[in-house]
Amino acid sequence: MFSNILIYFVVIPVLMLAGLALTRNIKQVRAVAVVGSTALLALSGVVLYQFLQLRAAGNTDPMLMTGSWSWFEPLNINLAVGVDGISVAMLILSSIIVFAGSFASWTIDQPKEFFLWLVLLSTGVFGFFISIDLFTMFMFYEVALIPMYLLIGVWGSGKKEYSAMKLTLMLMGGSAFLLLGILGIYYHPAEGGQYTMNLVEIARQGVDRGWQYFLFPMTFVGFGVLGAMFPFHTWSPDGHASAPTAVSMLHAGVLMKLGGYGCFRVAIYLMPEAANELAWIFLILTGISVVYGAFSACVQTDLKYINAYSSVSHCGLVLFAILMLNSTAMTGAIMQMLSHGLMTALFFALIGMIYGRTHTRDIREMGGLMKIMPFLAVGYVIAGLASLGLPGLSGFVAEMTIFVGSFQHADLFHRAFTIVACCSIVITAVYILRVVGKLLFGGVQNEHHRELTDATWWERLSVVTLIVCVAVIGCFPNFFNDLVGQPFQTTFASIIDVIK
Amino acid sequence: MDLSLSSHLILLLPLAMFLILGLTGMKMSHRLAGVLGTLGMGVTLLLAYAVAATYFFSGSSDFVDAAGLRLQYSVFDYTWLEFTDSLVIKLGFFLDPISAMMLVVITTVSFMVHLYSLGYMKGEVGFQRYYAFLSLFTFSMLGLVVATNIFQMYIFWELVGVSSYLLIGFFYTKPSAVSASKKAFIVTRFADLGFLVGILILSFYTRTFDFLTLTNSPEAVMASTGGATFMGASVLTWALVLIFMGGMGKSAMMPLHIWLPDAMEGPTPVSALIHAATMVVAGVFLVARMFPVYLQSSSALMVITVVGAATAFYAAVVACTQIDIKRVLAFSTISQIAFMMTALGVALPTIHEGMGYMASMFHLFTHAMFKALLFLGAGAIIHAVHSNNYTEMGGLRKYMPITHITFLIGCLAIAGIPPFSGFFSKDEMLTAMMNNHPFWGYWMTMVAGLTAFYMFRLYYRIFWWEENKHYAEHRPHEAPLTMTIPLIFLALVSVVAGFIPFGEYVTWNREPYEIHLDWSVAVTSIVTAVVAITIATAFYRKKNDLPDRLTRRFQWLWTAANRRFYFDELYMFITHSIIFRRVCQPIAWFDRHIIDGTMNMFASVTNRASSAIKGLQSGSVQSYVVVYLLGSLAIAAVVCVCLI
Amino acid sequence: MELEILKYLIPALIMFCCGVYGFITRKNMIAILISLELMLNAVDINFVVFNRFLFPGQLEGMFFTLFAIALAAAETALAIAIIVNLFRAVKNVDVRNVNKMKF
Amino acid sequence: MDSVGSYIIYGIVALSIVVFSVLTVTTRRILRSATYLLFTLFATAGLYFLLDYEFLGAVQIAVYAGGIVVLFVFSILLTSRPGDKSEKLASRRRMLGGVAALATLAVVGFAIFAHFSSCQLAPAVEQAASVDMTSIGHFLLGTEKFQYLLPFEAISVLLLACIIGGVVVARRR
Repeated sequence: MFSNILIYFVVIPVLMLAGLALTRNIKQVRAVAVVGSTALLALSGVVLYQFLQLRAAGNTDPMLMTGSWSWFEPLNINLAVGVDGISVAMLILSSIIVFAGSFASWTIDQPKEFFLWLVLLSTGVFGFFISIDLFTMFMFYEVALIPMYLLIGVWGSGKKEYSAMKLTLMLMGGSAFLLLGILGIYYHPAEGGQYTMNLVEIARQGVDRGWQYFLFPMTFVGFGVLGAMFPFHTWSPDGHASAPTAVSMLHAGVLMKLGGYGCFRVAIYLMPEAANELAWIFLILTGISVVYGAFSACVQTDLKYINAYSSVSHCGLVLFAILMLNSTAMTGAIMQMLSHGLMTALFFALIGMIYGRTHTRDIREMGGLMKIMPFLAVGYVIAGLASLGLPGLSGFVAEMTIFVGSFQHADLFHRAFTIVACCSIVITAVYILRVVGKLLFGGVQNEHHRELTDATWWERLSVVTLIVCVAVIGCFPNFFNDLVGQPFQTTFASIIDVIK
Repeated sequence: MDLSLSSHLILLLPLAMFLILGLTGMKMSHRLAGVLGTLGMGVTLLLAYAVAATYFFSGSSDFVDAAGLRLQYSVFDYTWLEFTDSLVIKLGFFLDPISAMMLVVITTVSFMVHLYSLGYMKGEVGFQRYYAFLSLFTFSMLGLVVATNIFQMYIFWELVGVSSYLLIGFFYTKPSAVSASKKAFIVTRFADLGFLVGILILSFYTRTFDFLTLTNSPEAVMASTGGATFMGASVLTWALVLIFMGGMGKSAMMPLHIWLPDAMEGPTPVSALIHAATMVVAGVFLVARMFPVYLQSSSALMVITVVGAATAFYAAVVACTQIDIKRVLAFSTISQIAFMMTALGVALPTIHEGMGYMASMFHLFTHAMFKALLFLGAGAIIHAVHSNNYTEMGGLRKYMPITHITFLIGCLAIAGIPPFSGFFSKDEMLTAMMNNHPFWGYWMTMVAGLTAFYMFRLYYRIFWWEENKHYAEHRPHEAPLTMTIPLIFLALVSVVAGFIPFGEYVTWNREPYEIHLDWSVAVTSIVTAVVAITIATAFYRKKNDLPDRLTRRFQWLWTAANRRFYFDELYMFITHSIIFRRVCQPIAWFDRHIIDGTMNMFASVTNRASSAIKGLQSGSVQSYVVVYLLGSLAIAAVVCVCLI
Repeated sequence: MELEILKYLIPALIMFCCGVYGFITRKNMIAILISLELMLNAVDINFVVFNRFLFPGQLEGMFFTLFAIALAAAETALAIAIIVNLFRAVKNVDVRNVNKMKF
Repeated sequence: MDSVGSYIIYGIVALSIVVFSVLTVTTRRILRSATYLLFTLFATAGLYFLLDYEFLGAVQIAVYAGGIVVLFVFSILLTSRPGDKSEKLASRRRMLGGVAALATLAVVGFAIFAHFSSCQLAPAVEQAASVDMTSIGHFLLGTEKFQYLLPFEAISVLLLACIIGGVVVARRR
């Protein structure tokens, strides 16, 4: 079992949990967090390298580095792991954000408990991305959700109890749909198929046509709630606003990606026929998300709310592109997941740092921070530019791939909706520049703010890590494009061709 | 030097400068940062000249064929992002007449501005940042003009937009600068939306982004659309008009011009570089680049002509009433760029072998020089009197002789007085318009006359009129050498540039074309210009009440023009009252109260229901027993009755 | 008519009904426990009786009763320990006064 | 069950079960209630003897009468103060209890009568020999079918746990 490298994505967090349980002071907690998250980062690098080696050697299996260990025989539940380009990209994203998040919560209260929950959350996240068994996927999904309740409820700010409750309940509601969908998929294979939980197997044998029309909406909505699909997005503004910095980062950066990833991996990958026919319903919903989130962000005054609505808009774009069912748009969706993950983590990190100094997140009460904390302000400007799609940063690449891909759709309805989605780039510019202008430029609003200090070294490390990643994706997109696009061009393309 | 190496360096040097100055600038002294930036730009300038010279004069078979046709040549073309097999974004270096010409224009003006800023920006906070941004801008602009495909152009298009945003907002503590930069970015972003959609439509049908493929076989582009139409116009027209919309935004065509006057909040050298000479002509360049495709759609060309002509006139009228000298120059820029646009719009191959295209590019070149000159001159004046308004000036010719002479040369050039460069280019454009339809010719001649009038109005108000009383306490002084050298250089170029045989180098089909003046047009325009200058002289040379009387006579017209015909108010109304109040706020309200309210309602219904029935769960085992017992007895009774 | 088996079942039934009545009506926790014992006993009798009359060759019923008696002893011991402990806390054995942990 | 003596004994046993059961739940003094319970339990043991389950009867007397009732008495003494003697029963509650009890009586009684009035039991009722101690020991400690080592051990663990639990719960802190 331990000869498979992927399993270490779960083993390392578990070891971290053990290590954290033994720590006695904040120094030890930090040491464990830093060592563990660095190890995860290194591990994802190694996995990437091995993955590329295998692909270069001509291995064209849909999933590489697979392994499967029986867990519960009667229901065919296995701990089955395996990765393709998309999962590798998601693993890298998660480890980067966990790394940056550890540094962003350097001075948190009750660090031991905080990191315990945070690491448990990341265990769920990593487990989800390496799983190719529906049941273990679902299980890790739940593992990732539950710690969120405590992390927000205990370490949050503002209406934290309300937000924590709302977030958990809504996501749990989503996972109820999901469980229904997963069981449905398990019990309704296509003619002559076997009962199995293994994704690849199910994709090969197919799901019963008639049931797909019921199960596809179930799973799509189930994951869509986590992907902040309109109208199931309202947990996101409150949740993000109340969550502590690292949790916002991890939540918006990685956990929301679980939604997009799941929508693709479970809903569309397993049930392409239903997806093809029902896509238009969800296309309308996600199209609304894109524009609606952007418009809502324009009038918010709380930094985190602005960013949360912006996340609604950007994540809407992810689901939107996935539903286009062509390889370019779907590649774009994954790129957008990467890009948005890094970018929004950067945003939340910076907002947390600014909030930690000014003790307010209301943009009306701040101004001229560029003079006071130039490092954080420049970081914020870069994050903003990435968000509004400046070439050379990741947002542009992702959005353009989505737009170009979506516009290749043969149907006029889809193209028209693509244009609607395109409008979001203007609205994004409006709200980003509004914040940047009010928050960073202009005169200093509050004289007390003049005494504030700029970023400390750990904050700088966290911010610089994320900025570098955003810039690397933005400057050398083709590498990532090939990495995440490959599954769409080979395994998935054949499925799409079949239904068309 | 090897062409490939130098063309790489042309792009990489400014980028490297940006990174170096941007990342380590905080630790550098002002002087070091400035000198480093200027040196880097100087090297780029030399390289660009070398590349342009190689392209135009080497006669290599790569660049010109036996018949004298200039070829399009891409020096390098790296794949950057592959969407599909055919839709690929490449980053390349494309050499053809217009890009080579633009290389020269951009590097020249940029170098002059770098040099000039050493003096102008001396001692400003954020001097290093300023140079970093200038390098970023130069990099993006160079990348834009050498783009091998429309998406590369879009990428750099966005980058110049951002560098423009950063530079306009350079004085970020000034609220007006912040809002101006925001406005500039958002307005151009809106236009870029059109550009993007245009690209999407075009690429949907043609399956390519590549300029070579698009422009070498425009008929194939037309054919690929399969005659598809949308709302009465062919999709190609739609695509081209939308792409032109991008150009309208960047080039400040009406009604997307409103950002440019406000952009004058940036430092003056920036206005000279970005908002006069280079970035704002990107729209013209875009149309020129896609010109063979535009020829496929006469409606799209018509749109360009009409927008251009309307903007030219509008901007010229507004320029006559502005008080801020940079605003006057800004509107003059809008008007001149509209001139170029119109010239492109009327340039049909059937008329003088598409002379309008050549003329437009020629004017782009000369205008870049003399408008940069005028802006830098204005900068020197503002530097001296610390005000933007000409009411604070007057009689400066004695105090600032070099500025005075060079500014005058600029004015003469833009007014179209021979033998200054503006005359030649403007004359070619007017000829082209006249030959397309006399209406355009006369209309634009009138605009040219207005141009001469407002430029000389400006000139006289600054340098003649009456000496300002403030001079006694604060005596204006001539600018330092770093600032006057660029002025002198640009003035020299403005004088001689007209004699460049431009038709040799830049034509729409890249075949050489012999320029010959059409004297009937030339005489008309010269006479118009001279008359306009005479009127301006009469009005403004000495202080008198003639202008005031005229103003009072046409008070409503003057006010309307002074307020720029209320475009800003209109936009404020649309954005603030309609989009913000009527769209954004209701949506936010809807989200908080309806969507979120629904979720909260679910929660509160659950809560109420549970508190309503929680009495049943009293915790008293005895009541449970009663209920349980009675329930099971009932079941037992039913069973008994049924079984027996 | 099987009078023989009814002879044993009727007293058990009455005992059970008394247990029910006591369980519902009493307030003293010990009294409730006593009623519980009554019910338990009634059930035990039933097991034994059915064993004797229906499956006389086997001993399941008897052993079930045997184990039930053991369980009853254990249960009573624990319950009384709890009650005594509770009495120390609230100085009362009235079941209605022990509602601190309600809801 | 032919002799008159056995009828008399049965009569006494059944009567005392009924009477003392009723008294157990109707008396207002808790200590008396415990005492009546004791008599009921004795009577039950008598019932077991009548049915020839001597061992069971012995266990009933030893564990119930000897152990549990003593526990009850001790706990009653521990938890009641001299002054408080009786509890007043709310009439509503009494009615409820009465209804529940009578309903039980009615339904179950009806079921029993209805059932046993129609069916005939196997004739071999009387032939069952009384169970001797050896076989009980074998049954309890054997591992074959119908032998109960596992429940026996489970009960012993349970009792152990119960002892520890009782000590822990009742311990004075």
